[in-house]
Amino acid sequence: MIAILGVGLLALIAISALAIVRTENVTSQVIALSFYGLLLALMFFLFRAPDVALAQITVEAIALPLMVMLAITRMKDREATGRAEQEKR
Amino acid sequence: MSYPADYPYFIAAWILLCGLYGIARSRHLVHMVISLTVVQSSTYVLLLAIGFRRGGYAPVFAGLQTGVKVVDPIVQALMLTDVVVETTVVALLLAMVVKAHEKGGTTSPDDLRFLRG
Amino acid sequence: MKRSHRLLLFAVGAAGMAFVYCAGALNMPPWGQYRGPYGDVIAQLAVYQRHATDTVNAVTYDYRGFDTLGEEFILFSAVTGVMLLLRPEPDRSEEKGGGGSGNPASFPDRATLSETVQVFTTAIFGFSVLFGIYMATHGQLTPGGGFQGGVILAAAPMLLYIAENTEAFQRIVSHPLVEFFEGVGAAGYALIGIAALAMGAAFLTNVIPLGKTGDVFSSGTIAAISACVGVEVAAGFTLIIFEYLREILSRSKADEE
Amino acid sequence: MPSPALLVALPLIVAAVLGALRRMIPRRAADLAGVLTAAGNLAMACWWTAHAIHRTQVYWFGGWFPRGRMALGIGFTMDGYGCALAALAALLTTLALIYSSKHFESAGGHFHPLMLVFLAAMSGFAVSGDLFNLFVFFELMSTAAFALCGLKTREAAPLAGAFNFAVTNSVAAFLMLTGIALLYSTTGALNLAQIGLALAGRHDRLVLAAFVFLTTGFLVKAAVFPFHFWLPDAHAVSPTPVCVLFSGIMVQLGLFGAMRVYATVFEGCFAGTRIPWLFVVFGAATALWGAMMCFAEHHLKRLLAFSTISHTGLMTLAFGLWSKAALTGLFIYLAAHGLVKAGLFFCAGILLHRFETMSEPALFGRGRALRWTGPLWLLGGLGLAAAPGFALAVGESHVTRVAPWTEATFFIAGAMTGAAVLRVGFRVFAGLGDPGPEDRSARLDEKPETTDAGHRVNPVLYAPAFACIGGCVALTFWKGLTRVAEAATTSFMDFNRYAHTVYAGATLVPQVGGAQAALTHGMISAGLRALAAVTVALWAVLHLRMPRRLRWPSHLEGSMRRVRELQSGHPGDYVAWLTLGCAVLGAAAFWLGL
Repeated sequence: MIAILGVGLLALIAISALAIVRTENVTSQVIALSFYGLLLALMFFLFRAPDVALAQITVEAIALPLMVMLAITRMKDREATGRAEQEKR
Repeated sequence: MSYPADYPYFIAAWILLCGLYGIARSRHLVHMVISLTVVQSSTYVLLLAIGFRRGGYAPVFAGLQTGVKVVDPIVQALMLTDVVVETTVVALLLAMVVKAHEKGGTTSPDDLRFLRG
Repeated sequence: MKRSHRLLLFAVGAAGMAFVYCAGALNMPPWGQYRGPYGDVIAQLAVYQRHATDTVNAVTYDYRGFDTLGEEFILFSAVTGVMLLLRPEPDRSEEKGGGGSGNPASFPDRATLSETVQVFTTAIFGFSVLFGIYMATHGQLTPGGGFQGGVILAAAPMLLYIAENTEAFQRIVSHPLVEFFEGVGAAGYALIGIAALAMGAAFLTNVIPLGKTGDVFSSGTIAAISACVGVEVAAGFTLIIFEYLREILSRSKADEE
Repeated sequence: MPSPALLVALPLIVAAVLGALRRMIPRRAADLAGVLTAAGNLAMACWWTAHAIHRTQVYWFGGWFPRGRMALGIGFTMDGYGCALAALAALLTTLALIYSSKHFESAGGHFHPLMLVFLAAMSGFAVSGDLFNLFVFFELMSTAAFALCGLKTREAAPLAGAFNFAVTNSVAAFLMLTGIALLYSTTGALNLAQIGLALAGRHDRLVLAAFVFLTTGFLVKAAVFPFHFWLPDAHAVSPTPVCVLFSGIMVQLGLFGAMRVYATVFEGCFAGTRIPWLFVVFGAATALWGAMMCFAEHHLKRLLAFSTISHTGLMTLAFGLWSKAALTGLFIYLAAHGLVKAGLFFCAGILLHRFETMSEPALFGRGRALRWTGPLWLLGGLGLAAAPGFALAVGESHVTRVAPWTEATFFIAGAMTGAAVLRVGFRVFAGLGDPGPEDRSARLDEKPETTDAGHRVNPVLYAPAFACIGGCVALTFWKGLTRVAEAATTSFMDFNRYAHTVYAGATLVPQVGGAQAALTHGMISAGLRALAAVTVALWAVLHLRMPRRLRWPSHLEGSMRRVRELQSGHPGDYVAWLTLGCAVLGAAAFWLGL
């Protein structure tokens, strides 16, 4: 059972790793990354590493996407302000 | 020993190369940072695969007899360190990206080459 | 270098790397048959020597606690680095001072969330704070520990932000004490190590009674270190989030005025 | 007896306290705390060096002594080589903090904590005896370095430089971790001595693969060709005190990591193969490449950065020879180079403070106003050329004594880098010849890093430069130098002694007589090299007064656009080069090893 699940999960992980790097749009990449983090956490549970799985869920499914999204928002925000200020002039 | 049975080792290599490929082809700095986390995640898979033992229990002895067969706790401790390292590096890199975008007005590594020659 | 050249270069390199790795991996012990000895010795010893049931945390916070000290300071220096990189620059604020900052287009008017959502998120906020504290203090017994608990604690204020309780969110995350606690958590870890040194033992030796296996206050320094790490991680991540959000927050505030 | 743990714990605690009380602590107090802590570290490291060259010791954290052969916890192995490097790191940090104490922008109080964390990481890295612990300190060093590199956030270039630095070095760290995992899979150990014993001379593809990944990781930090691209970018944009630490010790610590792992883990496996030759070849290529690029550069910090690459290449070459004399020479060379390079960077910092530019043509003739900086800079240039009277020449003569055929590489690298620095000296401080060609990277606009730039130069800025250059000269005339270096090398190279230290707690180091005899030959070649450096520099400066046929040095200086285009400033390129380098290293290792 664990062997079959493991094969499936690892195959899925391998595919999504490639999918992440091939995604050009950053926002969809973040979603893919979050999904990938969950897959990894699931694999950690399956392979008897609950501690790491918890750390992985908190980090790669919550903290990382949050940071990336905040960074993107901040950059977009600044671009928008920059444009607005230019228009004003 | 042989390819099909040891597939997790090779998955780790695949993920490593995927991440590096992502960095090499990247056109967006945030994309590059995310690719770097993919590179890092290959080490999780590799470490976990190394410490795994078929039929072993998780190394938590709350409700387990001492002396039962468990998987390796060491690699898991190493992975914990690894996870922290990953987040911190990403936080730092993203701060650089945000600031570089602020000052240079671009998120493309091709346009941010002030240091040529 | 042109992109195609770079990818070609990379392809050659990647092929070589894959070859080296695969050649090596074929000599590795077969998967699923970890053969020790480090992990097995530790798994046998940890419960007796350290009265900790979660051996992973016994390794993280005790046997290899010095690694974790380094790891905490990696976090510390990254947080310091983020604050340094994103520090507000005096001249910039002058530049835009009179120019009516903010752009309505970047901040679409959001419909106020229903009260149900607000009450609900507040409840979850309380729950996640409790859960984070629980996790940070029970690391020696069950999966979890200072790091995991700390991240959950740091994520809790975000719920307030999502629930549009920006005022409360800002009051929490921008408090100067957050920065203070970040340093204190990091220093606390090292000071626990120094305490042992002062008592004549090696750095980071356990000097607190071990207690009963399975109890919250068991396993000596593991619990104390885990708590320090929890404080540091919670404060550190809060600072990172705040630094990213600071500009957006200040601008939306200016918009309201 | 100071506990070895304090080498790491003391700066970390002070850093955390400074960080926690950032808003309350006045600038003066932060400066004082930083300098005192670094000086305290220096005292401890010197104490340990003095003892470790007689008797190496092990220190187990948490009191986890090994059970039989099984190392339970993490150990520091206090040996001469490592302790001396920790002392060098502490010395340079102390000087850098003194330099930055008065004028330097402190970035809202974040500068001091980061510098102290950086120092702690370097100290820990130098003496750690645990493979994973080495990785942790590698990362700690990197994280602090990334942040310090991006300190000047007013323009985009520093951020681009810091980003390139961070991406390449993070990839290096993960490759290193892959190597650690491969070793762990088969030995089940993380202590270096235990891994070495467990491998017991085993020589197969797994060991080779682990070697390749680990070495790649370390060599990226050591900026060996073709892993070096990040280094000039990081140096060009870093603030001066940070450059001092990068060039003076951090890069060399990367090489030291590779050496430590080779000496403990792989030496037994690869004894009798030609694998050390990899380091000779990579090192020689790096030395020559760095020297060539150094001469072509006109941005002062970038020029010095390329000379660091060149000199670290020479050290890598010496390491590859793997003999006691060569490693003794390497020890001396490393210390002397660290001092000279630090002194030169301090001088560059003074120029930046005074004139707010780092471009050679823009500085032309303006340095005449600075009475002391000029002579110091020229002395530093002679030092880089390993002229007689500088300890670099002593170190080098130890290496060439066992391998005379390396003389040519040392000669070219030393003469070219020395000539480049002297050329700048002649133009900037004496106004000789013409301003020299303009190039793109020299136009890189540097905003001043000091708070009152352009004003008079305070003694606080001079003192560290004097101390460094003077220290290097003093080192030459110190009688004990060779003896200390030989004792440190003896315990460093002997794995059995290392393992005995780890398991028995301490080992005495046999004291050997110094080998001073053959040094006269070295002094002759050193004199010739210094002469060559001065000649080439004058030639380049005065090339317009030469007959047309004899103007070739100016070609070296000006026209290498194609080659310099490789230094593209694109992190993707750098990672592609890194992969290729790893593959080449792997192919060569498999070819030589199997």
